Amino acid sequence: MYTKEFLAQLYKKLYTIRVFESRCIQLYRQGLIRGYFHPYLGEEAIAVGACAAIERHDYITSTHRGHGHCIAKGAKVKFMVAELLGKKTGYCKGLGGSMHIADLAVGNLGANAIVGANLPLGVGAALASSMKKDGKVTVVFISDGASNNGVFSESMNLAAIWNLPLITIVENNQYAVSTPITQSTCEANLFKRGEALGITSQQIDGNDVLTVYETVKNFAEHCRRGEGPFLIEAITFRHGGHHVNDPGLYMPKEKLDYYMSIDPIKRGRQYLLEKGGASDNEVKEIEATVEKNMEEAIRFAQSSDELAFDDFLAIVEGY
Amino acid sequence: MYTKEFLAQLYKKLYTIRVFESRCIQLYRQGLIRGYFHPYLGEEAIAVGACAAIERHDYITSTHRGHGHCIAKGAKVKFMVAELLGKKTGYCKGLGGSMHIADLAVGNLGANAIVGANLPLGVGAALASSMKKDGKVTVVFISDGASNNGVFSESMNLAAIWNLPLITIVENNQYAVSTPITQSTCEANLFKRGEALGITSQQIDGNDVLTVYETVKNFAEHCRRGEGPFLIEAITFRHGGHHVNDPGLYMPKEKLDYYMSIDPIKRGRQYLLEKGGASDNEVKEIEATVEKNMEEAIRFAQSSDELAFDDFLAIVEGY
Amino acid sequence: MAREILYREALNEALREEMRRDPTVFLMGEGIAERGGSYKVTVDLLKEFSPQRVIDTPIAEASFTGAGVGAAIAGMRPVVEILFIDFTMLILDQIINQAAKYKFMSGGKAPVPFVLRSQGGVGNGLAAQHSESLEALFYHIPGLKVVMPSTPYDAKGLLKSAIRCDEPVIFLEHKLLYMTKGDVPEAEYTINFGQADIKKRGKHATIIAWSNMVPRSLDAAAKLANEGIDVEVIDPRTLVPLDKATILASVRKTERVVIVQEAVRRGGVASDIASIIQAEAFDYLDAPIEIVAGLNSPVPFNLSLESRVVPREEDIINAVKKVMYI
Amino acid sequence: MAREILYREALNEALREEMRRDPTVFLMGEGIAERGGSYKVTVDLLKEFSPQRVIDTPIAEASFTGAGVGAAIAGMRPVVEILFIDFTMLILDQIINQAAKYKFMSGGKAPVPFVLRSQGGVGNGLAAQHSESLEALFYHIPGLKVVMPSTPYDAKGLLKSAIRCDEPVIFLEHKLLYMTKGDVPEAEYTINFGQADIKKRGKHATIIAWSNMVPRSLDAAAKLANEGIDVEVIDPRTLVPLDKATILASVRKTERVVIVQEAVRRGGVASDIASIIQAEAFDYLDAPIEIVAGLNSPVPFNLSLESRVVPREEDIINAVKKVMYI
Ligand SMILES: Cc1ncc(C[n+]2csc(CCOP(=O)(O)OP(=O)(O)O)c2C)c(N)n1
Ligand SMILES: Cc1ncc(C[n+]2csc(CCOP(=O)(O)OP(=O)(O)O)c2C)c(N)n1
Ligand SMILES: [Mg+2]
Ligand SMILES: [Mg+2]
Repeated sequence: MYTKEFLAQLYKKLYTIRVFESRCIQLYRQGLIRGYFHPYLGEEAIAVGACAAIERHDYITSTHRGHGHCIAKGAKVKFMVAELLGKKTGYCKGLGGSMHIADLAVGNLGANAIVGANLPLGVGAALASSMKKDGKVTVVFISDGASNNGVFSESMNLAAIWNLPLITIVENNQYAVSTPITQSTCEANLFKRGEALGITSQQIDGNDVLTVYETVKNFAEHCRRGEGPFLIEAITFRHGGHHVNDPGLYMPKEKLDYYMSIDPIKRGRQYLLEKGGASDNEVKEIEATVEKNMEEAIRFAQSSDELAFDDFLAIVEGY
Repeated sequence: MYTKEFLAQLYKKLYTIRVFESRCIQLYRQGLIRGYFHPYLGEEAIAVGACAAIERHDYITSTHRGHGHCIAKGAKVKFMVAELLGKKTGYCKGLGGSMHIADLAVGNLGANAIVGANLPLGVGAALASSMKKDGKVTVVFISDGASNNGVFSESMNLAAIWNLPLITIVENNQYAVSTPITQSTCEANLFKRGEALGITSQQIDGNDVLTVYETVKNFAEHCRRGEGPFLIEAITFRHGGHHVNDPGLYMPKEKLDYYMSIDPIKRGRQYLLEKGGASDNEVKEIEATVEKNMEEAIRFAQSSDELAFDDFLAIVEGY
Repeated sequence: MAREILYREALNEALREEMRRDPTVFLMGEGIAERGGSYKVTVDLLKEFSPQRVIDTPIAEASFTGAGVGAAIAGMRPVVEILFIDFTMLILDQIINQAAKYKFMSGGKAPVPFVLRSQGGVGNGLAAQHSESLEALFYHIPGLKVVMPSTPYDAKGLLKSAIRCDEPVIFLEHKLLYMTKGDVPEAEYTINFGQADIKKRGKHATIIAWSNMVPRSLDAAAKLANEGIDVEVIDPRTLVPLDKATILASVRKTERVVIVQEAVRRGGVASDIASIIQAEAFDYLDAPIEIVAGLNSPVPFNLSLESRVVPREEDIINAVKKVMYI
Repeated sequence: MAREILYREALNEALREEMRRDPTVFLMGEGIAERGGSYKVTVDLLKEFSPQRVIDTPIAEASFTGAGVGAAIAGMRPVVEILFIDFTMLILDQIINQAAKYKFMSGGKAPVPFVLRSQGGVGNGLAAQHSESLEALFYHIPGLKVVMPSTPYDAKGLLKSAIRCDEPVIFLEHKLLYMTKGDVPEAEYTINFGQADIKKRGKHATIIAWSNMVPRSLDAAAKLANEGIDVEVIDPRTLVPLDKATILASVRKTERVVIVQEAVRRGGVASDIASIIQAEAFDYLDAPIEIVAGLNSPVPFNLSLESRVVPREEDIINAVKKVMYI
């Protein structure tokens, strides 16, 4: 059903995110990256499955945990590393950093450091598409914590009454920083919140890239026919703490072990091998390419300049 | 099952609200009342049923359409009229006006001119009770429009995880100003929004004072046992436009006729006559008392002084 | 050819003309479509344009404003109406953290052609949560333009410019101005941001005022003229960008300054303008700058008291006399 | 007996002591209980007090803040923590329309003993939505107190007073101060609002600074002292109420003023203080008041640029020299 090429492409993205986060965490530990850094490790299947199911020109809006979305939507890792290092060759000239990377050329309207704020922005992008009739779909990524913020229900309700081509994916990783979902709501099945607003909503395995892909693919088609919006609750789990300096000791070991056992990268590799019929060597080649690309990206970023103060002043001229 | 006294008391409140609003609208037309005035006509059963089901010391928080809640909770109409006339004998010394009447002595924490804002305040009052273990219940009145504001889901979720003694009553009068509920949501059964948060929620006939009374009574008992919160969606309809200057022409005549036919005052009177065994004369006596009381209140308010500028300055000293 | 029209009609014309000119312009707000808005600014626009371009929203200010910002990022030119400036307290994340900073955070790339229309100030007994003057909160934020027209002419020309602006604009009307009349040309025109208008020329003192304090200052100026005192009345029209040049030129001429704002004094825009004048025209000032501002209080419901919390004509007259040591 | 402790430890002590003293005091915020808060201000309080008094909240800032205000009205003394002042943009309805006005609107009857704790300012690369200085927005609102301590001693004494205050208090910390040390007595003390502290006495010029600009101004003062310039450094500690008397007395003595704030200049508190000084000490000023403020820009992520958008020691030194015409 799936071609080898397609599964290879998925795996490459999955593996790229894994390598990107792992290597950047090392750069962080070396003091080369500063500020907040929220790894997407363990949640890769969601971004990759979702972005594979939509087009290059479709929109996404992303979160503080946004590197995965950015890569999945088509960013070049070298410009991402450069941004994380605060260099002028970065996506935002080093002005935004990890929590604000935007890659407008491929429809990534940006990460956001205000939890939940990317959702109304996504509603707006979908509204623009619906007015322009440009056939685009907007996918908004948020997580369980954000669903407790008022903009969640407000925005989903707006999208519903306006029939917007919007797919909101709640990456339910079961934590908001250290607060487990069981402490933040009495109804942990978050998709029900969509249903209560009259929105078709579905809970899925967020660690399975093909499940995510199929679900988004289906909903996106409906969206393009004017039958949106949709809500997807994708169940997943972080592989570590909230950010690089959080050891995440509050995460129960048995749960972590379980989610490690259904690691999205491992499953993506298996799909490529089993459903795609790829050889071990082919997989290794993909991995080697990704790793090499990443090292080049780091070199590119490190050798890049910072934005000069005068160029900075030119940007804020008239503010 | 219900005593005559109890039903007479309910009817007296119902009728008081009806008379208060009708007379004050006249004062408004005469230019004696200024600013915004949102009549509660047609929705009286909700405030009266709910407030009869809780104690004097229990809390309520109210809305821009708050006169009914205020009267039902035990306010004296003379201090209310004085407030509407901006007099210093008013509940808020004439500083608050219609949209801000608070009557702290009987637990009415006040009306609010920001749609939805009274809900988190009510959560806070309920939180205080839960911490002080004072056995109080808080009833929050909002309407359908407010349920689309983010504080609705946020606040209900907080109340749920904290098990607060809170009953939120959505007075679903099917309009927010001129916007019909069908235009503001795809799921007009608003009680489902409570269910999606794991909250026991119930849709009831908001024009039937005894239904409201029974429902709130039952939920309040649960609240006092630590089993809150609850959500009640009380279906009702305004008897006129959004405020006194809105003719409400957008309200379909057949719908209005239907709700007029189940007018809460009429039904309250019937209950008193039929279930309470009161005589026509007894009912007329109640009505006469209410009307007389209202005229006295108007005289009181009209003969009251305004707050002197110096006294005003003393209040804002240090601001 | 000019005709006399109402401030609210001038705004309506601006919206209509820009919507005709540019299909990406659209409106969002509560009760703005069928009902034409609480102050009738958007009246009849639904007759000409589709419900997709004149959108009635639920009471979800934060999110429909955010949706406006998102639509702007995605290439539209939304004009979002928030009924009362008091309610903008619900949307400041979208304005301050998102709209104002989006272009900057994305490395200076993405324009955000977003207009927020709202109105402030005391009306007639609307009380503390419907009467605030809060321009200072927006004025402080880098990345936002702040516009406060005082006449129909300015309202129309500035709103058209706001809609064409590629950066977020906070466009603040005044509820007591909607029914005021003034000359407005039939022909197309716009007014550039950053150009103050000298509403009355004079030589003895400079009054700086905006929004509803402009007509009040002009009334005061007329009374003062009867006493032989000839004041200049400057309306900055846009607080950001501020036309410092016109203000400073006037100050250097008159050497005496009164700044009038309806907002409370503490932390208001008047203080900032005063601080600029004292820094840049220190040697010209013959007297301390007088600020005439709202009383440091929420707005009371009672009408007599309400009239005491905003600057009155006599307060302005007294301030002018004070800076003239009369 | 005083000991050296950290600013964040001083805050922790204040919370602990007030919670012991008064059972109506409780804390609400994100990650403040088990985790002890992002900046460890509430660390270990859960060990001593029940989870009902140290409440971890979902990410629902508007509503848990509103719940705090409601609880205050119902007789409690909540201390609500908002992690970053940037996120207070989500709660301004609760603060500005509700908390600040509730007592007034109810006719002056109901006290609202509510404390909002938050922190602002640049850190180390936290970028535009986690680095703002927004005290000016609260400063402008009648009915709010605004407190910005610069030392552990002030932090503790002022937080205790804030919790005992019957009116809403906006208590603003600075992320770069949490790890700074200072002497704090073992014995109970509080600091009254409205009392500035002269952090260094001097005679040549007056520097007015608050929060993290106080240590920076003191560093500048030390350098200036080496050049024989003796400046006075005044920390108002509470911006509302503002200790005008201490400020004006110093201005009358030195006749030269520099105001230093991390926030951007336009519409900032510095402008307001400048406008007060020019109005009330006009004849004493020997030079225009200099304002040293943040660059008019969102805060960039890049660290070199970040260090350029907030006042540096050399900026303060230059400003002092400028008002002294050196
Ligand atoms: C409005 C707002 N509140 C609080 C924060 C601080 N904060 C950053 S990430 C985070 C947790 C978010 O949880 P969730 O939405 O589940 O996202 P996840 O980290 O799990 O991806 C919090 C509380 C913030 N950035 N914005
Ligand atoms: C936050 C906010 N947005 C808008 C308004 C203007 N407004 C006043 S009443 C109202 C309609 C409220 O509808 P609903 O909640 O259904 O209450 P109802 O009038 O039906 O009782 C609106 C939009 C407001 N006061 N506050
Ligand atoms: Mg999460
Ligand atoms: Mg309604």
